[in-house]
Amino acid sequence: NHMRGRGRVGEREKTVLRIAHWQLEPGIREALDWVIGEYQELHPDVEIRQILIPEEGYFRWVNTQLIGRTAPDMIECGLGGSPELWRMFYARYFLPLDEYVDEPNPYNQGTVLEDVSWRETYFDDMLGGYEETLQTYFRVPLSAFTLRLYYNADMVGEVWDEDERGTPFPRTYEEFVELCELLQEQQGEGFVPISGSSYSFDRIIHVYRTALTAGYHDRLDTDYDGTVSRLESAAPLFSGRLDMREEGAIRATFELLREIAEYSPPGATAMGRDEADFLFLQERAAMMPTGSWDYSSLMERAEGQFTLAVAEMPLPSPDHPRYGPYVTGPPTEAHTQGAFPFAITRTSPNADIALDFLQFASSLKYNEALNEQMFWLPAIGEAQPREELEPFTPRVEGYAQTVEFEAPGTAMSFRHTLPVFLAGTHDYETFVDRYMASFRRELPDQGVPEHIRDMNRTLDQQKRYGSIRRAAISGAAGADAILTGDPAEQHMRIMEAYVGQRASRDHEVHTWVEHARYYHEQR
Amino acid sequence: MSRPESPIARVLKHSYLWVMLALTFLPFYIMLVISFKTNTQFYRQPWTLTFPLHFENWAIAWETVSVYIANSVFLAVTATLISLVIAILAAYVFGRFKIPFGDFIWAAILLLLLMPGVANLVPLFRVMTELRLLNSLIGLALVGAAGGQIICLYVLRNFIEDMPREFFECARIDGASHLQQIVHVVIPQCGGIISTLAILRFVGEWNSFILPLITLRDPDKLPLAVGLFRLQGAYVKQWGPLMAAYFISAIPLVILFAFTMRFFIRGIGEGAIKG
Amino acid sequence: MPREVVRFRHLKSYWPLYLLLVPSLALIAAFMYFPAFSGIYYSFFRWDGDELATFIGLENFHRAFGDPRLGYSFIVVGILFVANLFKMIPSIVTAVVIHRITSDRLRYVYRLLFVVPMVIPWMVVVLIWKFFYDPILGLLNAVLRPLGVLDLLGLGPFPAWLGEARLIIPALIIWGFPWIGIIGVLIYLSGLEKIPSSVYECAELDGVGWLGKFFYIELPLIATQVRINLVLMIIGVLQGFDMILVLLGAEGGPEGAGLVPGLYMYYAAFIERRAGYACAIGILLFFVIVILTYINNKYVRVET
Amino acid sequence: MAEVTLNNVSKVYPGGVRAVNDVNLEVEDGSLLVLVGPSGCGKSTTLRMVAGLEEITDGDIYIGGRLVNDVLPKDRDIAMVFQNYALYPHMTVYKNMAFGLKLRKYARDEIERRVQDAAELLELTPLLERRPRELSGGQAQRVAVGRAIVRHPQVFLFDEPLSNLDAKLRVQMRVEIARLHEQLGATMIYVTHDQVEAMTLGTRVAVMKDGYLQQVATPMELYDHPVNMFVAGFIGSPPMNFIRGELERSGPDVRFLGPDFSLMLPDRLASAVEERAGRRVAFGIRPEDIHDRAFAPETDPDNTKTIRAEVVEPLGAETLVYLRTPSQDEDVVARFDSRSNPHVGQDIEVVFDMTRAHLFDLESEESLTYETETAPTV
Amino acid sequence: MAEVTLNNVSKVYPGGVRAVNDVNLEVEDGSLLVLVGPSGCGKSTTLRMVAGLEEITDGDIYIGGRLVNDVLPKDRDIAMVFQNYALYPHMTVYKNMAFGLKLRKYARDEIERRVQDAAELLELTPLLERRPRELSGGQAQRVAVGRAIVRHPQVFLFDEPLSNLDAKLRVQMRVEIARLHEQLGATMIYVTHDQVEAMTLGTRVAVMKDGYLQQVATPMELYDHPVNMFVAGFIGSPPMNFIRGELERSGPDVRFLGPDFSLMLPDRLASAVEERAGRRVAFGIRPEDIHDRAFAPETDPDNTKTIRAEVVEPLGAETLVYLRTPSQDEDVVARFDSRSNPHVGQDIEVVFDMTRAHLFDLESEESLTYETETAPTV
Ligand SMILES: Nc1ncnc2c1ncn2[C@@H]1O[C@H](COP(=O)(O)OP(=O)(O)OP(=O)(O)O)[C@@H](O)[C@H]1O
Ligand SMILES: Nc1ncnc2c1ncn2[C@@H]1O[C@H](COP(=O)(O)OP(=O)(O)OP(=O)(O)O)[C@@H](O)[C@H]1O
Ligand SMILES: [Mg+2]
Ligand SMILES: [Mg+2]
Repeated sequence: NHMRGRGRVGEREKTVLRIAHWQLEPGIREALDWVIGEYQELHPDVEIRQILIPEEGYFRWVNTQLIGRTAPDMIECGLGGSPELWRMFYARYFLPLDEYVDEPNPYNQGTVLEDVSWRETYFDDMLGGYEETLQTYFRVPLSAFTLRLYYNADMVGEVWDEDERGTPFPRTYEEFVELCELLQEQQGEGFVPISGSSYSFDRIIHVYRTALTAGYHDRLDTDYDGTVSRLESAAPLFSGRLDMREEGAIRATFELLREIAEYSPPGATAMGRDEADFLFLQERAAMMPTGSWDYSSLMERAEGQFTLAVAEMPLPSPDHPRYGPYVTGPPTEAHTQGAFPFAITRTSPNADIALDFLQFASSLKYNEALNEQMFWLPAIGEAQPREELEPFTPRVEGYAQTVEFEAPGTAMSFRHTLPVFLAGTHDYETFVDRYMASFRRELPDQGVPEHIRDMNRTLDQQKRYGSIRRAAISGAAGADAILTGDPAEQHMRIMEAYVGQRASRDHEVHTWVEHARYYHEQR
Repeated sequence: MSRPESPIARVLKHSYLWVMLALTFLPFYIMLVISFKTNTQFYRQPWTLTFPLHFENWAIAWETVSVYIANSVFLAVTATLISLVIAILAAYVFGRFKIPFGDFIWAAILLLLLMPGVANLVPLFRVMTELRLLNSLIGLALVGAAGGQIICLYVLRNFIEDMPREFFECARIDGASHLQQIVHVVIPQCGGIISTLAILRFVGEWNSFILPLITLRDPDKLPLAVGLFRLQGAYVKQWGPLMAAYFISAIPLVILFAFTMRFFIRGIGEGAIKG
Repeated sequence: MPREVVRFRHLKSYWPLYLLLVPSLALIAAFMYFPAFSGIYYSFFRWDGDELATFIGLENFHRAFGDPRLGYSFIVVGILFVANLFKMIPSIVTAVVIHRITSDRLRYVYRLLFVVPMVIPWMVVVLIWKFFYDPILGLLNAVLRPLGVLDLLGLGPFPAWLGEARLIIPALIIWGFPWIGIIGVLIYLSGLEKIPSSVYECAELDGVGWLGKFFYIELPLIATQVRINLVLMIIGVLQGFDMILVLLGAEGGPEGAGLVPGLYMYYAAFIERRAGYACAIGILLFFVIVILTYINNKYVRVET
Repeated sequence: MAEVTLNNVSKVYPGGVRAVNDVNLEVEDGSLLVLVGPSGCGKSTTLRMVAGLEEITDGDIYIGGRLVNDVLPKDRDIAMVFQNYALYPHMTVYKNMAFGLKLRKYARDEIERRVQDAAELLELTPLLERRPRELSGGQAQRVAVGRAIVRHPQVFLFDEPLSNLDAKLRVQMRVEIARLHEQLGATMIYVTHDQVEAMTLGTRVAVMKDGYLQQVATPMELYDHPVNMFVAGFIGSPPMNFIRGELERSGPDVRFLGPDFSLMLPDRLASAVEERAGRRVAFGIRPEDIHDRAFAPETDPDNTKTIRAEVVEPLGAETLVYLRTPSQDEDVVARFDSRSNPHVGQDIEVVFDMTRAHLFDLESEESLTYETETAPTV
Repeated sequence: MAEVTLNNVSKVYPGGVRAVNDVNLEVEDGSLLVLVGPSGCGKSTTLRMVAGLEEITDGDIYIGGRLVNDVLPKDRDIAMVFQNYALYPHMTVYKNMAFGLKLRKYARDEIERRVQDAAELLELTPLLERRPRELSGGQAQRVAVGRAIVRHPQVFLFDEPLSNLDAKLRVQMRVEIARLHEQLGATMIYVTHDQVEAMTLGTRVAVMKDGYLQQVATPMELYDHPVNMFVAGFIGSPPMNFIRGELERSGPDVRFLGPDFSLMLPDRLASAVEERAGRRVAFGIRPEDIHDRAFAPETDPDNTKTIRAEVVEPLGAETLVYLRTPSQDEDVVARFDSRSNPHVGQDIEVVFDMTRAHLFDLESEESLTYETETAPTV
């Protein structure tokens, strides 16, 4: 209890830390409390309190707390707001962790991970905590999430004979479509094969877009940081170097999505999660794509009614006449979700303790135990997930996301036009025309032209530091030789490079310069 | 007033009201039904009663919300009282008199009501930080009152303007000061609207969510609206206890309503003024 | 009633009136003006909601005027406004019906009963309406389908009221059925309570029927209350967006069919963090509200 | 046919106030009944029950032979002037008056004509566009009257319709109402506290007290033959003087023994009360039946007394003299001819016109001389 | 010291209605001024300005020598009875009356005492716990009076405070108000339309018309010496008769030539108007100065005419006779002794008491005989 111990006679004043997150469902808080309790055993002079903020107000809460400089020591990141916003938050308000990630996690002492750098203890090399554009680590993920297709095994079994087909569930997209047809035929009106909401649809889009357009990676990663940021993909779309009408892969992606939409409830893109759950649990739908976080609750709710099973979203086989040529492979499940990631605020007077606690929570032993309690997947590679969660184990191999259609500032246009296209109201050309029209109208305000203009100027710098950084991160032999020596100096250069890239947005400049200066002063 | 009334009219009136009531009460039925369900039952059969009934939901709900009720009551009562009191004072001035600069001040106040305030949160937070009102229920109540009074002021001014002036004149001759006129004339005769505004403000404060969420740090100061979200996880909502908790937290409100509804008095001006 | 005119030379004896304004003004000055003025101030800036602000003059406004989406959002809100004018009727009717209940005790009971639903939490309301509109499980389609209305309108068997651009505005209009605004009812009621019963009696002798009483007596005599509710409605409809936000999401649904200025403002301020632009939209919206309010106050008048 | 009949009508207000008690009243078709009585005696309540505005606690009301207990006011074809006017605050004077007609779907020009006529009559023409709160008290009252008279219903109910008007206007209005009554042949019930109005207007006058009906009669009959002390005291202003005393019989003569003087009863009275000799009675005489001896039509020395004038109120046309007898605690009021010129404190010789005297039982307050013929007033 | 002085006071209502015009009026400390005038002439407005409830458009008002134009009502130490009562609907009768005292922080038992006394006086004791809407019209009015009299201010303003009371109660109240006036020595302004009230109560009476003050004088002076036709016609009920005609001079005599008959003016009048011979004038005579010849105090054959009785209104104490001369369009009203017994349609010999006649200029309506001495009424 947070009140206890504060005024205990004769005891030294405790150092109080706060940790804020939005996981209010039962179990999470208790699990976290348990870890905190364990930690406080070790450090009796520290008290850590949880601040639970409902999802509804989380972003506004974070926003005001950060701006008001009243934020707690640790904050769960990523909910609400655009990626650019969070990036800005990281740069401005959060502590970079770069210098720690390459050191071993002290709490792993005595385990197999004793000598492994903190970063490498993660199943994904801590990519979930890495901010590519800033080329900096800010977050400490404590869990992992993966997306799966849940299905009603009884219902599917009726039309999908495992013995005959060889698998309990379609393995390819072609079979999947067949299954949908069969289900629809059998169940008739008032039934949809796939239940979905705007929430799950975003995730489906991600899967298929990555699977079909992974080939664009080399073309679009113009700053060679290893990922295609939204600006990087928006720039060619804007300039016309990447024409949605011409690119077969992109067209195929959207057409595939439209096909899936046909098997989903009408207007699924506007539906909420609860409605999707209702359809699925009341057996008006046979399948529902959602994340591992839902597993325990769906299991509980389906129990006694139907058998719940889980599969991966099936991809088109290379033989698929329409999509086959474009399919490269599944998306990687490294860092697909923020996965309970915490960052330490700069205003925290006890950043060292906060870091220590997060290391404690991400140590092999406690991360495993924590996730065991939360019914989630642990983030540490060697940690064992619960048995039930086996099907969700993240698949690190795979492709990273490339083309991102929602550029900063155009997300609204995308969400306006896509549902209409998915609903079959008009054809692909019209959709592209409409979307590109507002895309062109709105993007100029978002720094994309500047990005394009400044690209070349900054590219050299970027390349140089990028490669240095990557070399350092991957521990490449001889990297030290290239380093200029002082890591602070090095970091500042990188930040300046980013700043140069966005120089036209003077307030941004301010931010980045400030960030760089801060970092410098810390040394 | 007791005069004969045609039976058809009576039946029509009552049946209209019952139909409307049935429609507006539908959510209660749903809340009640859901409050006895586990999540499993809820997702399978949301709208009808399913067995077994899970009374423990209510226990959970009570445990969750009981700690917050006092905070909410304090916050809502304080904010409502402050906003009503200051709004009545000002409404009396604006509704009864045309004072120099009065129209200007009025416009300056009213325009605030008309100003959309979406981007106000951060500046407001800054103000509260400056005034050291963070993490304080009184501070919240003051802010709530500051914003809430404007609508009360607007409504009350209109009502006071409509009051027969003889009442004020009589009081003035009797030697009533402005405050006394407010206490003895305005408040008793505007009982209906004041109680309406009290309800409006009270419910508003009761449900206010974002500002308490942002400005309160100590969990033991949180009001109900924020506390209730404990039952509403990001991935899993606890429907049964949640609905039970809503029910529980509605009880103080209903008591308040029953009390304030008494201030509606029919035909108050009757027999008092001839003409 | 015309107000008493206090002239400058009277201030010697009337200055306490200003004292009565002090508490109100003090709170407003403390908590309302800075946020409001910063809104105006920042509408001339490119502002991220924090300390970074670049003065850009009228560019935000310039942009707003060239923003077709904003223009469309005003059309949407215009339609909703007109619809809401009609949605005021049930409240008035309900208030009048309650008022006409002759028994004091029953009237109290009814008033209480009507007020009680105010405690229904927003979340439950949203839940119910979302399921009301649900294409497959929803009550609306379940009612309309057997009646043949869906076929008649060519909507197919399972129209998604919240997922189809053309159905969104109708859905937003239907929302809230039977459209009884409880606070509105109470405001009307407290106006009705003030009608002296002798006026009713006189009307009765004049041979006014139940409908005539409504149009000739009640409606004109609660014009003040109608005006108040109109202002509240104008503010609510033009500034409001919560309901659309939960029903349709921050983007206002497919094609932005439900994107109202308030929602757009919210989106700009919180999702895109273009707070300066949001403030500029706010200012434009503010002018529209002021004009509507002015018209309302000028033309909806008690004729006494 | 619109006679109004009240059968054993009572009214108990929710608080338990018995405002009207067991009233039986018949107002013939086309006649005008004036209802008088002290403040709070139930006049307005009675009218309101007839109009259907107040539920009848007990008894039946018939209009034109039809039981109307459960008939809605608008179906009773009644126009009423409310004591408190009850103007529609949101309508102009014109609209206030036209409203009832408009509802009954009269032609526009017919409405216009009637309202203009009524306005003319009530001197409201320049005020037609004003709203009620811009009117003076008397103007508002006239609008209330106007609103009733533009309609031509079967029954008119007037509740003190002229109380706020000056004497001149009041006379004028009273004449107009009388003419209207004649013209329309409508039944009217008219509440007033103005004696002159009651006397001049009413074919019949009903007197109420504490919710009970006391007497219904023609004005002169009420004046000359009050059934009890209340009616005797109520009708006439200044009211009848009462002197408490005893009856004494001496041979064929019966004398009234007051505290200060005794009076000889004329035969007519004597025969009516002779068997009550020795009982305590009240002797009643109207102020105008006490004359200054100098101007008295006839002077009966037996009934001429000398009494001191305590107060003298010259009223122009006549003079009121308050006479104080030594052991009497109330003044005896006399209404003298204006030529008589008494001074305060002066002892005056006054003549009691015994032919117009009344005697009342002191216990029951009933008149003992009700049945006997008094000298006619006219 | 609380004399009330109005200097050139005017009031224009926002709509442009000129309610009060340039009124000069002085009410001495401790005196009672009665304000009369036709409906809508500005009486209430005048009172309201004195009370400080209405802004004064022009002119100054002094109370006790102090200019009060900008003084708040509560600082004027005034009590007022509103024409429309203005009782607080949410307070009981007791609280309504106690309110003013409570505000002035009187001791609880002092309040109790005063309210109980007033209630006793006004016969409101059983109603003290009622609310205004459970009162009859007259009861409400009495509460309004009670509310004023419990306070003992310097100045009382009464706006038709007794209009809804029956005659008997009215007399009683009137006496009480007079007594209160004497007891407290407060200055009072009293609006009434009741002639008797005006005559008996007022030390002085002010007559208004259309916002203009016409005459301020003692009651008798007003009655006997009206300055113009308006005052002459307004005071007295039935009002003075006016006959339009010409003056004719023949030697020392001056005669009034009416349309139907001529009358000989007595010397007093003759000398006042002789130079106006030939001019059109109005001859004015009060009803009580026209006598039935049979009962006339003196009969001047020159001024005895025979006229037909058109309407006869017996009022009990006297009889009104409406005489119709052939070419006159208005009736001449005579107030006969009650012993006289005229019949409708009968030709009656009437005597005009010329010593009490008036003559008015027909154009300016001013009295030509104002300065002359009429025979005193008293
Ligand atoms: N608020 C107002 N606005 C405009 N005119 C008004 C207002 N109040 C009164 N008047 C007018 O001013 C004139 C004087 O009104 P006031 O009330 O003083 O009359 P009054 O002498 O009291 O008459 P009454 O005997 O009928 O009460 C009237 O013609 C009236 O119509
Ligand atoms: N609503 C009511 N509730 C209770 N008592 C009432 C109500 N209305 C009137 N009374 C009482 O009923 C009695 C009769 O009232 P009513 O109004 O009929 O008197 P009234 O004869 O018209 O008197 P007035 O001449 O004073 O108008 C009074 O004593 C009054 O106090
Ligand atoms: Mg009455
Ligand atoms: Mg008046």
